[in-house]
Amino acid sequence: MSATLNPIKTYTREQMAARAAMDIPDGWFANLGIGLPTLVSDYVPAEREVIFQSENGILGVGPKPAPADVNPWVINAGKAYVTLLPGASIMNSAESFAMIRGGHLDLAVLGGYEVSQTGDLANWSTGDNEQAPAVGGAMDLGAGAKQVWVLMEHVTKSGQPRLVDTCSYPLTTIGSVTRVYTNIAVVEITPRGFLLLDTAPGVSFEDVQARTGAKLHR
Amino acid sequence: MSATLNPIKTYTREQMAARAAMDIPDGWFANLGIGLPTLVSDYVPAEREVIFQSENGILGVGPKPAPADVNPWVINAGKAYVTLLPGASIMNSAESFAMIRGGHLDLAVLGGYEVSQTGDLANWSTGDNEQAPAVGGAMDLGAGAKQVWVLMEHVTKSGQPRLVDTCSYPLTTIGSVTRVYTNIAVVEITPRGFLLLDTAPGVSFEDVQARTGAKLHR
Amino acid sequence: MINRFVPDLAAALAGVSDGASIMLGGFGQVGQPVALLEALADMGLRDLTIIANNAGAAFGGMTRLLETGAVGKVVCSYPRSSDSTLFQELYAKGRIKLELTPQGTLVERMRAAGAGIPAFFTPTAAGTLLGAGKETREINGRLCVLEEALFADYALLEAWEADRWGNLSYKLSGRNFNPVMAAAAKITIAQCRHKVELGGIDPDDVITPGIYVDRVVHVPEGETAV
Amino acid sequence: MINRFVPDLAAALAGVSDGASIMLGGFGQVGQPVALLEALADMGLRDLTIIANNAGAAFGGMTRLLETGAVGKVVCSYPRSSDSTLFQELYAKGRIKLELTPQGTLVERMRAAGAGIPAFFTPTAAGTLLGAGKETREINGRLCVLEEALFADYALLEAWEADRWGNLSYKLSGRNFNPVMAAAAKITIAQCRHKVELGGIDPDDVITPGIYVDRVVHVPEGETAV
Repeated sequence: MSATLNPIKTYTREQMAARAAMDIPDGWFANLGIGLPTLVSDYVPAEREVIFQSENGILGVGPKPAPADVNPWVINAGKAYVTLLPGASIMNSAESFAMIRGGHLDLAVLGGYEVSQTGDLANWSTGDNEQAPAVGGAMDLGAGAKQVWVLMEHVTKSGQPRLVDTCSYPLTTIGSVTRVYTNIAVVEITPRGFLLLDTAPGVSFEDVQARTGAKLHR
Repeated sequence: MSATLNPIKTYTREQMAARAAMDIPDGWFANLGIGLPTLVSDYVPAEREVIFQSENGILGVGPKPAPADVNPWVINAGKAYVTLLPGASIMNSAESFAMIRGGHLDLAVLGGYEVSQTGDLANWSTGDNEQAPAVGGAMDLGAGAKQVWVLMEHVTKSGQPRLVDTCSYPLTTIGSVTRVYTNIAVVEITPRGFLLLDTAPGVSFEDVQARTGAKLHR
Repeated sequence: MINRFVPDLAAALAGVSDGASIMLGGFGQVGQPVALLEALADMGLRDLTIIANNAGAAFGGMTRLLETGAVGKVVCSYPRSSDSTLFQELYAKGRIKLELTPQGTLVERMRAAGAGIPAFFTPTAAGTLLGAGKETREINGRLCVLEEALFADYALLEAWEADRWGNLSYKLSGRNFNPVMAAAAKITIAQCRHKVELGGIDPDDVITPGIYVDRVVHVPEGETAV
Repeated sequence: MINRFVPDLAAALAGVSDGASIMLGGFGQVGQPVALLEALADMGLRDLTIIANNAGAAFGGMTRLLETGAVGKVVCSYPRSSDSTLFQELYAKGRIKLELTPQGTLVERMRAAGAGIPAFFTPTAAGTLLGAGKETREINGRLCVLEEALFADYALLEAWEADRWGNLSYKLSGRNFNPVMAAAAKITIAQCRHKVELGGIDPDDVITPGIYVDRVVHVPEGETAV
């Protein structure tokens, strides 16, 4: 597919995170998945108060500490040292997932392999039987948060679309993704299917449709 | 029935409570129902450490405070002011009932209307439809504690047995009572039925059998 | 900027309307949202469903709510009080409905609502009148009933300390149902004794994180429980 | 008199035998019962079932448990680690079984075990491979799976403070799975950093009441997390 497409300039990982961060309203409670989604917190505009949850039991995660300021008792779900904001609270893992599964988080930002036009998400398994599968909190976050945004490259390394008609990888959740932020576009999941909300600079509707595995609405 | 029986001397309420207290081993965790069972804590031998739970969220309830020492923020499930022992802990109502329902309490001491020979308990409703029924934590305690002891008069005011073949009042729990402490006897519930463990001074096996609505074993 | 504090009781209760289901924190005289309840009674509402351990007991604003006919239904475990027979009288006259639930099931149903558990099995009440009509199943040799999550439109709570994020702490027996209801209601409204700066409650000591709290009104009633 | 303190790690682990199911507290490097795990690895046991969030990740005593073949099965949500492929290798060779569970379902199943809930419905994993073979039901328009309580023979925890009743406190992210596992295991064994007098933990600050704790061993590893 990619061979026949116009070359386009895409967002970097940091720009993808920044683009998603721009859309998080003041006062939201959000959980950021491990990896790329974690970058989102660095780009929330300073005047907005967004409260980040970490599923190991922190509400009110602050930025990474300087090496000299590390508190060895404060880590996030990615096992990295973090800080606590004033107003932060600690809870046990059952309370943390009750918060996630009870629909209290405004937003979960997750990584993804594929998202279908009905909002199905595949992000935990490639179906490879040799490798021991791992799921962590992805299924809980995907099923529990009010909004589920997926942050992923628009196509695979070999150029195959990741926004698809039907997921080919094992599912994480059914119908719960509300929006996808990729390196070329912002796509909303609607009852009609994929709706293009925005593109990276210089990228056209047609560029995005050409790289998307299902009909793109506008 | 009572008209034909030999008169006997019975335990007072305080003696009933003391008789039950005598049998609680050192180190047990116990919940005492409202009313008569509450008296039990006054009679635990001083050398034994028995930890009392109150279902509104206290583990480690201490004795009633002197009026001048009342802490208005410390009440038990009977809404009476109590104290906290050193080592006491506070929990919310869900955690308190998780403790009760999860089988962690060694003992619940409850009041009763009737106990059947298979350990069924009736203690929450007389089946009177006019009166709004109330149940509180009785069904949770009865179903959850490892041992359920019932503290009640051996017969009703009109002389009818309260230890019966089958309960006539609405049930609280099925098959969970392990022992009954009455004003004349201590009766264990066994696979064979009622087993007499002890009597009040001067009371005979025959006296107890005559006041019991099912076969009494010894 | 997040600021859960509202200026007064009226602002705290804005939007509560006829037919609402309302959870009331507190156990006995401790941890009750007394000022919120008084203000609620002043609103002249109808057909409320009140969910609380002692929702049938009359005290302060609760007495007025019951007397004026604002309450159509009560969900509770213990609708009795040593110093009032008001609920009994209304119930006997058929003027109020009662959904009686064992206390542990009541609070576990609230906890389930907050935790995203739509239904759970429990041995409590299995084989009794309070389990009648419910789905039953034997699990690990024990008869269980299926109980559903219990939600409410509003929860009215009393906390000890609160900050602008809505983080709450409680004092001793004042904790009781309050933190559980906070997560089970669509809109959670707390009155607090002490207003503290953000960060004024140690992270290890926050009992109700602000995510569960929508509005906080500062009602410095002093240091006694009622 | 109640005294949950035992003199050493051997006494803490007395009775743990082949085939036991063992919950391990901790998330990442924080709140792990490192000393208990090292002592467990020294016992030369077989066919253990290890239940923990990171039970497949190798670190310290866990590496030795996996290497020596002591572990027959792992129940966890994330059997991966950035610095070890040991679990993957054992799994690929068929030398270890894996029960993979979403992290929230894993901890809710433990919570259910401690709370007397034999089974509950949850939307998590419904319609996915991890929900396959489980009873499903649509509740309030949402597909749910029925999940069962998850018990263990033993829980090994790390606490910050402990008193002789076994009351425990935790430090910040050290809390994680520890308090949940405490209630889900038949025998709960904690190592603590600080031994305090009875009453040394404020009643409002006790996170795990002593009723859930059977043995405590004082392991003053200093103030760092690992």
